[in-house]
Amino acid sequence: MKKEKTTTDQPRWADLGLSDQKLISMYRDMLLIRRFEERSAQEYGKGKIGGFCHLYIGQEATGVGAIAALRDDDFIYTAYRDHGQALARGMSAKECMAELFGKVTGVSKGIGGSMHFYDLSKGFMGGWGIVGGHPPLAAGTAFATKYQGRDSVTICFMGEASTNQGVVHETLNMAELWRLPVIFITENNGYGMGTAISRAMAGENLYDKAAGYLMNRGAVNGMDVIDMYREMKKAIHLARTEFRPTFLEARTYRYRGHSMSDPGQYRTKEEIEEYKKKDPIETFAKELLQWGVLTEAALERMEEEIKTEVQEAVEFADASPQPPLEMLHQNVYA
Amino acid sequence: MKKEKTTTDQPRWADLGLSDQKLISMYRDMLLIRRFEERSAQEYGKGKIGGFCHLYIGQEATGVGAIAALRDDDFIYTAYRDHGQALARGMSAKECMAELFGKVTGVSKGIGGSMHFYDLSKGFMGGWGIVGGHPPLAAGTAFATKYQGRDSVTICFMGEASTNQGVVHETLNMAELWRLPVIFITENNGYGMGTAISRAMAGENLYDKAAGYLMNRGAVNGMDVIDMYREMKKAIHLARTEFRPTFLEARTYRYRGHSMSDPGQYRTKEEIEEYKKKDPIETFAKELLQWGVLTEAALERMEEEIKTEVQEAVEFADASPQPPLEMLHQNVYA
Amino acid sequence: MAILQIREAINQAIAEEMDRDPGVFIMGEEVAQYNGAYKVTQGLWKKYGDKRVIDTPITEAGFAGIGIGAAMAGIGVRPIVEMMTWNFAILAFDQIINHAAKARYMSAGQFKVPIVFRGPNGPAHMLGAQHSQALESMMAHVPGLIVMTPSTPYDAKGMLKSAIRDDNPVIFMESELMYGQKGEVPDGEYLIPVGKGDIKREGTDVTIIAWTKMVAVALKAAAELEKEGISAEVLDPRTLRPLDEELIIASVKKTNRAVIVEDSWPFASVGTEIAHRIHTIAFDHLDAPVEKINGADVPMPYAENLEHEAMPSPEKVIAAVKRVLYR
Amino acid sequence: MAILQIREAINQAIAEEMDRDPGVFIMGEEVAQYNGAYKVTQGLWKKYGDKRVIDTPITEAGFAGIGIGAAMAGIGVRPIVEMMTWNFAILAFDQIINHAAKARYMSAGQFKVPIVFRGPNGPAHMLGAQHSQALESMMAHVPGLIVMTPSTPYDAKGMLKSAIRDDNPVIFMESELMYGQKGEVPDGEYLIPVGKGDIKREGTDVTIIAWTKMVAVALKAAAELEKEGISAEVLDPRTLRPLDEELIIASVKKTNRAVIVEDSWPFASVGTEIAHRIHTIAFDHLDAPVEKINGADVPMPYAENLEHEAMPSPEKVIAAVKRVLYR
Ligand SMILES: Cc1ncc(C[n+]2csc(CCOP(=O)(O)OP(=O)(O)O)c2C)c(N)n1
Ligand SMILES: Cc1ncc(C[n+]2csc(CCOP(=O)(O)OP(=O)(O)O)c2C)c(N)n1
Ligand SMILES: [Mg+2]
Ligand SMILES: [Mg+2]
Repeated sequence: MKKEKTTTDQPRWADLGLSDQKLISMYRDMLLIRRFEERSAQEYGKGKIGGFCHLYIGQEATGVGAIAALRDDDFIYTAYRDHGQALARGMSAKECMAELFGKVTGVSKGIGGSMHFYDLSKGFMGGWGIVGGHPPLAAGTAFATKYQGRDSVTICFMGEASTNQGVVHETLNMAELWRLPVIFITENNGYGMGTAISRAMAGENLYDKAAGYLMNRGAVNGMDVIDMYREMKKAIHLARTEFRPTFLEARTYRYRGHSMSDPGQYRTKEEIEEYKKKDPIETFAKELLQWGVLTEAALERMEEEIKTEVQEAVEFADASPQPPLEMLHQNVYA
Repeated sequence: MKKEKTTTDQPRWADLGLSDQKLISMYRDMLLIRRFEERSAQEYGKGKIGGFCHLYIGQEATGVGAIAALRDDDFIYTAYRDHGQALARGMSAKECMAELFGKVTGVSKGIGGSMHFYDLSKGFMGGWGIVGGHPPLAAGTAFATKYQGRDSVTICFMGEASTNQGVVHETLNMAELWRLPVIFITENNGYGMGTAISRAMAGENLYDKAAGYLMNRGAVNGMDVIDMYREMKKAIHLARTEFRPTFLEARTYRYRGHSMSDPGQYRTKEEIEEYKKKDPIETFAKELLQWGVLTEAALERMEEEIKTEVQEAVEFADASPQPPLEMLHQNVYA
Repeated sequence: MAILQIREAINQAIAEEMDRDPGVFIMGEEVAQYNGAYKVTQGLWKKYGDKRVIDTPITEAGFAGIGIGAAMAGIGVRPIVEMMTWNFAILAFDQIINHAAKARYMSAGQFKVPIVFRGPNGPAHMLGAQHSQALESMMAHVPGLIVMTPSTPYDAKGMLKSAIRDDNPVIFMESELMYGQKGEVPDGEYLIPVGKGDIKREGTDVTIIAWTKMVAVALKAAAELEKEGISAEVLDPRTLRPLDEELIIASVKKTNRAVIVEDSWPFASVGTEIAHRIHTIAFDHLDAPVEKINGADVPMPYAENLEHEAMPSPEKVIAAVKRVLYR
Repeated sequence: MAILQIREAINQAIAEEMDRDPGVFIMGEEVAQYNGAYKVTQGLWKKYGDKRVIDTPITEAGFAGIGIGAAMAGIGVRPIVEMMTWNFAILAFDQIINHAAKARYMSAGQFKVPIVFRGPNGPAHMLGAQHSQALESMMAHVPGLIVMTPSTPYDAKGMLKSAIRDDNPVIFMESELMYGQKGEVPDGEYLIPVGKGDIKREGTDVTIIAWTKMVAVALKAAAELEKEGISAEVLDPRTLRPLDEELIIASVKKTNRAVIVEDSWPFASVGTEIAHRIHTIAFDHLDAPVEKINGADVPMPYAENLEHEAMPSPEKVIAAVKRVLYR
């Protein structure tokens, strides 16, 4: 799963059948996530958002590349760092921001909060706060679609540190044993909170964790939306047509702290700057310009549009009401 | 970790520095276990033993070979199938039988029962009933000896099916990451209750489960007490001198049902007979005779001695009192 | 009416619901080819095959989570997850408490979680401390879960069918020692609703409240007490969460005295909760404080005499009844 | 006397015990280089180094078990295991309940298990359902465990030092929202024994029983009540298991009325247990049934208004006090 060199006569995505429109929308999704989250950080600072708030900034290509490869009837699970994937799945900036603000117009009516975004109608299954807790759920949804004779696939984002949790191993074993159409996308951003992967994990490659099960596996550059898309397409094909699961290590990086309260003293400024040079949005913008998919003017227009979209989302969230008090006791049971 | 061919001019254990006395005691331990357990099965049938009772018959070489390689200040953990290892560690047949009978003279004063044999003075740490629950404890004891600057090692017997439990993976990761002097001996007897390993585990080799952590690992013929001893000596050396853990897959077989209540319809008579041809006790007896370590007469004497030992154990257990009622509320807290 | 063992009644409930709804399946350790560790799933694998009767690896957390995720998909799948015993289900508590019980609430009602976790709970006979725990109090503490625990073949079947059809995670707790217990079970379809208790014996002088195994203990005590002229009502709440408070309070208002029998540990137990509700709601109707007879507050010992000493018995219940009657 | 935050008091307790006994060490997620997710272990790694202040992978069950096995070895090792929050400790319940709590009993007293599991428990602020659970009732249900939960810097230090020296598994539950709370802490060595409660405010008309965060709620209510001429005693049991029954009963015998405040779910909670003991032991001294104010019986919502609605408040306590006083 190595990155191929771009040749000069064809874009490197030429074999992927991606329309310009699709390429642009992938770019736009990444930019929207970036701007949405930058604004979230500001709103958090103003006290408009409470609790924990984990930003996806730097990792946008992972979520967008993976989700762009899905069909509408596929399912998505993720952890608490879930805003980016929700936006990539087409959940509206308004409803996402409203959720952060704890408003009844939010994706989870303000009951879930930052870590618990859900939209069942879009197959967006959340949004989970227990590290390593949701991968079995994802395997279960994959089990259900296969059981019902559907060819949907389920993808499961998780942090690299979550793969130390035992239940993740239990899940990998059953996913392979029972041939479940599930793809585990481990976003290896190098750190679980303040702990570098080498201080928490024995072994060399993260994806070797799937080796004992002989599961299809490999690493991909998670800072590159095209690479992500390409590898996901392969994995999805295996899952959809042969019910074969995949363990995909997406190598990426988060620019911000673990959550809003993280002073981030466990890594150097230089390290962060090094990664910013490979910024998934900037590098993709350059390529799109180079191949004429986008023009500078179009890019600027898009920035403006997104600025407005995020501004409107904040206004919407601000103006929305809190959930009514009677909701406290609703939805405990069906 | 392949079995070496026996040459005609030297016994295959020549390089191991095993005295005749030690070889005989290893043989005797296996035989004692076999006879002790055969008798346990009878006593269970008579209702003298209650609850679950998991016999070790067929697997004797694993426990004896491993434990023979230990020092007195080393520690041993195991699961519920624990009678054999307790006897191999020198816990008396009397006290072991008394425990099965639920008598106050038992190794755990009748409070533990078949699954919970303990003798802290011998480093025998039990005897645990939750599948996969004790390996972290074993790693913890290894942690403690290293912490206190001792060079003890801890060995941990576990069934192959227990390696599907997530916490076992958490433990392997930490054992390697922190270089704990612990040896995981997975007794692969092919079945977890009625489930053949291939129906519960994805992948090819059991010991590949340790591959992702780059832990020292391999398989050994668990039906051969000398092979067990040899591989354990290597692993113990690594643990004692370099704090390197090992994952050792001991390939073995249990002749009896999972527990006394198992009808055993999940395997064929032929399969069992096939393994009995490689019986660890019979094959070792032949070798000891061949090399003149034991004579036929000595063997017969030993059979008689052990018969008496087991008979006396049963009489002792029978004659012993139940724990006094006030013990019900003792030892809940220190 | 057929006379069935509880294991057969449960088996029937599962089979009927599997016949009725192709989305119902069962998974767990040894449920398929082995026919269940306690033969509760006897014959199901033969009848329904690998797809719907599934042997799992020993990974309670993992397969509990798989069941939850299957239920959450909203595409008509209703898993029954067998826990070989509830002692092992502690390994799955994170999945049950942090995931199954919260998915619906956190999503503001988007998810339903139609799943049943079932298996034997409580001490059996000489299984020692790690295999002899009655854990209903921990489960009943958690909002989002339903907790049911039957005491007869009739109840087992009707309750389990309701549990399977319920759209919430149901904790269904059986008893190893009761699987062989026989009783009448009607041939046709019937359902016992979630949250409905049952008077197992009518009486006027005292209400004895008990569930699963303890119902038999209560009934034995009641039979003895009758000889002494004491009329004991035996009430089985059947569902522990939500509790049939109405039935309990009505009975205590009639008898003015209550004894609770449970084989779990006493501290902060379901029995404590029931006692508390009686004490607060029926305060003015009580002639004596509620008595509780519990399993001893210790890990369960193996030795037969100690285990017996640790468990509630008819004698202990009779003594408690006499205390609340000041006799 | 120094004025310390609770986090500093806990930090001091750990440091003093580490100085006193080289067998004491601390492990957990982010406890070392990060100085603790809530800065409770600030500076300890720098002072004691990698050997005794250990960052773990995110594997609650695994490192809990490693701690237990280290404690069991009987060679003078006394682990302190930090759970980043108790919500995550559910993953380790099998290790805590099936192993730590039972090792001593099953071995007929051969093992000691000197280990402390500590970390924040209960709702903080807008963390949502999976991060806002008060789980003391589940832990206190289990024989073999000790459960302690401090409400002041003074108590936190003295209690934790006793917990570390205790030869049993101690569940030590703190509170995220209280880590910054300040109070007086004497400079010299002192210990607060396991099982000893404390009267946080003397009064004569009603006993309000509360622990950790809820003590402040109870004290606020008491201050308000005083203005209305109602004298409330505030009792903090500090150790929940074993419970200081004597202190509780003595107080209720004096005041004849009790209100319990806890932020956990209400069903089968520690508060239920306390109420039950009062109802049964002090039955004839009670002028009204005991009232309980609990966290709402729901998974915790994120929205600020709903979270506030879900939590006990001085107003709710005042109303309950008035109910038991029939005012
Ligand atoms: C079971 C559990 N333990 C601990 C935590 C606290 N926690 C939240 S996120 C996190 C780090 C996870 O790192 P990783 O899996 O790499 O994901 P990332 O945050 O880098 O996306 C920790 C320790 C938790 N939420 N759940
Ligand atoms: C957590 C847990 N789940 C299930 C069980 C029931 N059980 C006891 S032994 C066993 C099979 C274990 O097989 P294996 O690990 O291969 O060991 P073996 O019995 O073959 O020695 C099962 C399922 C248990 N004791 N604990
Ligand atoms: Mg990470
Ligand atoms: Mg096996």
